[in-house]
Amino acid sequence: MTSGGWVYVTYTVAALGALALYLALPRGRASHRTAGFVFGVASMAGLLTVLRYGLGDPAASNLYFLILSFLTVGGAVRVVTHPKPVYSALYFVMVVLATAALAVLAGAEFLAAALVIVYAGAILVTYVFVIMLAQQSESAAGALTYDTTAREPGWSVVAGFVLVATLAGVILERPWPAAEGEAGVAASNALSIGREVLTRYAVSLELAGVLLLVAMIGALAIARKPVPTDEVPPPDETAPPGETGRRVRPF
Amino acid sequence: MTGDVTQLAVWILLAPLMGSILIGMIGLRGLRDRAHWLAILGVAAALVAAVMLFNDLRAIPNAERAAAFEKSHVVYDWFRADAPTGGRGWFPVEFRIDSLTSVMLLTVLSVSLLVIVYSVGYMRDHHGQGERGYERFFAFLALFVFSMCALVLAGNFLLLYLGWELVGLCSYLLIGFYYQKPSAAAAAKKAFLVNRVGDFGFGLGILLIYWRCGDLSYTYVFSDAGRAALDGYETIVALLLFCGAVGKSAQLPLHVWLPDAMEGPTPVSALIHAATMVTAGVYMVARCGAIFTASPTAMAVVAIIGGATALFAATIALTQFDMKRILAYSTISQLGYMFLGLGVHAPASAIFHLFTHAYFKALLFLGAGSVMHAMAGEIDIRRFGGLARGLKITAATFWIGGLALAGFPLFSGFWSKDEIIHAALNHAPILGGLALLTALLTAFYTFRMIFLAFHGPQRLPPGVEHAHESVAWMTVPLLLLSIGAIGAGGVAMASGDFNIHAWLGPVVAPHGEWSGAESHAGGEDLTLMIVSGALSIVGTIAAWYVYRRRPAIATVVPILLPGPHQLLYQKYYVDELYDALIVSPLRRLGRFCFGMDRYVINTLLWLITAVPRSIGFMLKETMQVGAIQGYAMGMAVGVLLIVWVVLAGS
Amino acid sequence: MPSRNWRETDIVVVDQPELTLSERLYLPQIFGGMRTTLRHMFSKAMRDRTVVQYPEQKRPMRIENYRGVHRLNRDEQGRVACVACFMCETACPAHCIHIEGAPSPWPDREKYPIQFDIDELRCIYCGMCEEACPVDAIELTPEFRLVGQSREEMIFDKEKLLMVFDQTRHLKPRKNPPITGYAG
Amino acid sequence: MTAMVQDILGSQLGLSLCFIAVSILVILTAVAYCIYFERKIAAWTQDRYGPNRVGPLGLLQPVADGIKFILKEDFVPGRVDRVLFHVAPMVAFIVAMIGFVVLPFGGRIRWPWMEEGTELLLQGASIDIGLLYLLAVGSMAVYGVVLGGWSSNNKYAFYGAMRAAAQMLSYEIPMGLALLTVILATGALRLESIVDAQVAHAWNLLLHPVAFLMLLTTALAETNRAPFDLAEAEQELVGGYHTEYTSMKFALFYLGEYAHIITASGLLATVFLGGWEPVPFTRLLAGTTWGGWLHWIASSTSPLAGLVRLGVFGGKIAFFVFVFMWVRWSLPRFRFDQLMRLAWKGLVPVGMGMLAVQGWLLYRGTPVHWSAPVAEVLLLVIAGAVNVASGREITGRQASLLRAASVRGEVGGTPAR
Amino acid sequence: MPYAVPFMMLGAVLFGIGLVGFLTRRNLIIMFLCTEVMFQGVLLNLIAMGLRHGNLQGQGFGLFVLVVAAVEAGLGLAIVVLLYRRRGTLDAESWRTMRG
Repeated sequence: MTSGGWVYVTYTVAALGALALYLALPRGRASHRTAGFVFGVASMAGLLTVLRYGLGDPAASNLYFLILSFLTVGGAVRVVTHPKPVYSALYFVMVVLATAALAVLAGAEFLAAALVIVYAGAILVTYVFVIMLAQQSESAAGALTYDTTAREPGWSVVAGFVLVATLAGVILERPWPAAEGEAGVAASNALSIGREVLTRYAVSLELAGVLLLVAMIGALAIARKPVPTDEVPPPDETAPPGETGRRVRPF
Repeated sequence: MTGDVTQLAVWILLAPLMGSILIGMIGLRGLRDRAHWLAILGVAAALVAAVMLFNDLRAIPNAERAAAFEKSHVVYDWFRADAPTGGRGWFPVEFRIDSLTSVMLLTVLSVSLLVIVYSVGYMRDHHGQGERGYERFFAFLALFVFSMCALVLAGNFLLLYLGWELVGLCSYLLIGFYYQKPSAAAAAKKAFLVNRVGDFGFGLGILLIYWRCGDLSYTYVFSDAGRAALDGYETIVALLLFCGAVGKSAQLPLHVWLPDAMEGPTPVSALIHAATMVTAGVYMVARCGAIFTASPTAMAVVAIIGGATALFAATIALTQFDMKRILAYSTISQLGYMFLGLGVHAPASAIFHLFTHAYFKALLFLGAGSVMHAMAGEIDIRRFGGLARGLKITAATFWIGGLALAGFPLFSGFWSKDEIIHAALNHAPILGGLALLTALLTAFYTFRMIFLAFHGPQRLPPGVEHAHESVAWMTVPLLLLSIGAIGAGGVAMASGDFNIHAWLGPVVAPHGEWSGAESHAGGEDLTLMIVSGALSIVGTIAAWYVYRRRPAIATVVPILLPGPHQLLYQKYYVDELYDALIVSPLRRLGRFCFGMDRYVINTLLWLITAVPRSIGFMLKETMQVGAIQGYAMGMAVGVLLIVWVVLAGS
Repeated sequence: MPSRNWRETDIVVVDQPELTLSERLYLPQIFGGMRTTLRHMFSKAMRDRTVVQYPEQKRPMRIENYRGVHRLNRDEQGRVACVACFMCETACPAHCIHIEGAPSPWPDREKYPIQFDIDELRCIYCGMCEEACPVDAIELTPEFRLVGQSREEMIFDKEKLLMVFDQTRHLKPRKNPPITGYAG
Repeated sequence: MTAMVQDILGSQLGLSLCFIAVSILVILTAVAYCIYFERKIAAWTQDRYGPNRVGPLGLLQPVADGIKFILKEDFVPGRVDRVLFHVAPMVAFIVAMIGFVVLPFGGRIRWPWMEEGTELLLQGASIDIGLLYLLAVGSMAVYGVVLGGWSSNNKYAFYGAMRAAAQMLSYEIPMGLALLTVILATGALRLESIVDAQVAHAWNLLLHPVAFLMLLTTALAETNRAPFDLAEAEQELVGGYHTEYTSMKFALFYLGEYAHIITASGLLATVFLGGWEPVPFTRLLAGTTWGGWLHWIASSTSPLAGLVRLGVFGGKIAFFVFVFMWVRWSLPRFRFDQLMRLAWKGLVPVGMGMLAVQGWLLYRGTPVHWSAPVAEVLLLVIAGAVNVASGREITGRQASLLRAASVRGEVGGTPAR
Repeated sequence: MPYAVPFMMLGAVLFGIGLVGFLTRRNLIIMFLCTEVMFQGVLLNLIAMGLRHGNLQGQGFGLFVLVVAAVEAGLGLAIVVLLYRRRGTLDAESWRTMRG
């Protein structure tokens, strides 16, 4: 098939996927779920086909790549559609792990390790932490309405579809020039990454550090619960006397 | 050997800096009343390193000195820039380590160490608790020592400028130490702004050097090639550089900040407004001898401004009553001497005077601080007197400092001042005469102060029961400094490397730029020595006569001569003059600009913005619904548009 | 709505001890503690001295004051000593004693128990029954190894309680011989 | 047949697969016996004998435990999140197990039938970023705990999970810093390279004692072991995150903890104790008789030497497992604010200082043989001195409360600085 | 340049899914999660571009994406916690009054 033909296949797949996403988004009742699932399977198959055959990249026939693509996209869809926030977060962990594996496939081992350590190991734990703090595993009122109803799913899906279709069209139709330098795979290890980051991007690295510092201080300043210094409640008159702030010896 | 010296220089810089940073980090929480230890440790380490540096330099054989001293010690590649002409366009952190540097380092660090030790006693209340901001004070002092050492060690003009501005900053911080006091805050601001005037010229001079030479390192600029590149520009460059020196060293007409700077704590006055920072200008001119000597005009300007300032400040000092203010004017006057020395081709003598002056002026200031401590902050010499009975050590050391300042024979000031006067008489007799007159006045006002404060019947300001001597933290530095005040003149007579002329010779006159200087060695004109010694004695006796024997004269003179006295007492109305000529017009201009900005330009802007604002208002009412997703949708549409235009369109 | 469920009265200011450098570093102290445990770990003598291999070895114990399984005492003639006065049942805080009385066949008392059940699983072994009994018929033995495979068999009836007396008679003789003669 | 076996064992993939298969069995057994040793060591520390009834010396106790775990009722409480409740123990166990694959167990060997010069690695997988892999796997361990605690719908379990999450996140940072120090010094992320570097120079324990202590501390915290077992503090939280678990699911948590300990011990042995090298400085001992043997063990490629190296490495792991247990029965548990303060105000600054010092030494090109340990110990002492100088230890929250009360004039003391 | 184009396609798909999620979900935390999904798309794209150009700049920038994600998570979650404390709900709609 020609490249032009694949473009229309890709648009069809994107439309199918958009439809599936529209149907699968939570909207308070489960009636469309099955249809969404069917369309989703179809569009996923289409996507994998496009990835495998449509891009003229023989290396994409690698089975690992296809499996990981499936996990990544499927996980991302579940992140978006799952009505329970904790599951969303856990599916996102899956997305991150699959992305890390994809990075390994692309020869970016260091980035993969960093992705797992920082994203899955720290950022997402924080997400899970906050979600869990906010919502118990099974609240008495059942699932919360704002988790089970999507907001303007139609327009959003259309926007997403147009974006993906545009990008896909550009990716397919562009005559991508051949690679300029050496194949990056051979050189991509921790050492060369470190050399790159610490020499060419040294200033960016410093800036990233400053950014992290500022964010840390900012987060502390925002989230810290202030102790009311000047409006402390009046002391409880009924409390037993003699206990007020007494000093004791340690041992 | 050079590596060794470079390392020592790095330590000299790092030790006080580390002290300062550490105090800043843990001072408030951990150290508080112990904060001084880090400062003392840092500066003492730097002093030890400076002594070792001096020894290392002495180890260089005489024949190799000129070459070794011209070397620049690069420690760090700072940054590069395109040079406008020739030159390397390279700005490393580099040091110039030679005999001049070592003399300056020893002076700065030894005086600083003593002043910091003194401050330990001074900055406490009667219960031995540190004042508010105690640790801040020591952090600033250590930072100042770092800045001054950076200035002295600098191997190119960029670093010199860095140190120059850093000492200015420290001076601002320290003058404004009692920032709750409006007068202190104003004085700090004034010092900073007046210095800016001078520094502006200084910066222009450096830029001019860069423009001509394409390089700022001393090694290049002072070399034959560098001087050739500056050919035709020496006068303007030298005058611009001197402009900076005038600001920093408080010469006419930018002297106004220094007397006000006495608002800072007294150790600050002693350290940076008497002994070290204000000498930066002298050091800089001596360092840039290659440029200055190329221009006779510039040399004449230096000499004239120096001589005029010396006399001018001395006359003001005659009438003041505030002890620290008298000392401040005396400092200005002595700095004038140094510039006079530089201007009449006697740089070694100028540096020599700088060296001796550092000790006796620090001594005098610290003594004044001790008096102030005993008098509960009172410093007006009309309010107290006869303190010699209560403050024995302070009075004795103050006497020593006074004698040195007055140029009493055999005290350190005598030797150095004498050399300058000698050179001035040889070079420009009029200036020499002025200098002699100033010497007489110096002796007079010094002993006027001493007699009024320490002798006669004991009088104490209200609220002070009895004058008590200060703690050992304060008296020991006084005693040590008085040794310096007596003995520092000895370097003029010492032999070998310890003779200041022999030691500085290869640096200040390597190519014979300072012609006339090398012929002059200390105190060889016996007649002049006798004359100047006699003048100082006459001044002393006159002071004794007027203020002890016939105090009536002192009260009668202002009444008999109200005009001149008022002129002097009001410091020649310089501040008022500046106020009328510069400050008020500027303020009026500012007010006018502010009005323009506020009413004319703002109206215009308001009109221009009215259109988008009304569009925005309509959008706000219609599109802004308060849901983040709505905005995100807008962003998404925008991204889509960009993708379409950029990617699909091409 | 910040929660304010603390009061200032909740605050206790502990004057913290001044720690030396080695104490602030923690490590010397930690190593000290670990040394102690290591010493114990490798001293078999200490272990052998302190451990009692229970079923095989037993520690001597004071039997007079241990409160274990109940028994119903017999008098000299081998009859049950109980007079079915219900004092123990009344005193029992756990309500584990159940007595049914009947007119006594013997002349020296009016009543005797035809049924006397104690639920050993319910009992809290407080000894109140022992205190309450006027004729010292019910007593707690030092026997603590009490096992069973069902709830039912842990309800001890009169025969079983008497059997316990027979088995423990040598361990703990009946304290007070009955005050005889009150019934003639 | 023989040729096929030779082929399989002679290829790296085949050898690795066989090795993994064998080591899974060995490690599962070892994990079960860890519980036995834990009980033994607890007993010895407390002057008792420990399990000694089932089998000789109680050696069959793990079997009995296993049977008991399997036979117990598998109870699922009401209103739990069923999926996560079942997944959590598996996550905990799997994550704890997959770290083993990169540990360098036995160095390089060459079978007699192989060509000269070809060598095989006696380990599961040798990857370029082995240390980062271990860190990444370790950072995933928190999910098992957190999911288990949250899905139980029990407030004690939930508290335990939250504590564990905060604790493991916090201690990952000093752990990374301590490892980075070693990485910086050795210049390798591959675990075999780190071992090789130690064989060539000296054990990192001698070169970086403070980094070792720090890694040991953080390893204790990462494995949720005493004195950092806040997540299962019995006195406060009943059983912590696994309060609601029973039977085999509980056993998985339990075994996962010990598997985690073994992984951490392997990491410690690899990075600091010279991996499979029997004693330090074997290269210097090559001349003497006994030293020659030791050198042969450390450097030979014969399969026999490889086997001995496996034993040596196993012995080192066993030693560290012992240390873990020893610490558990020696030190009391931290309070939560103390735990956090130790990480953020103690270990992280010291670790950063260590990293900076190490970087400086490398930059200066100073020989690290004595300077690194001296610098690190000095750093530790300075940190302690700063700690002493900084006054009383009152955490932010306490200080605010105290200040609030002091403003009202109800506490006599001055507000904490 | 193996994989480069498929990676870009995958990145675009992830970005689109994340965008849809951000626009439709109402739970503040899930909205943040969706931005992280978009980050993953960008990350894949960076890796692909690095592959295409045969250098490591893509991976280097990937590390900076990580930094930004960490910063975003830290600050965003802090704000979410604060909002949750105020209203007791994570519904983004409950903050509709925040308009000029």
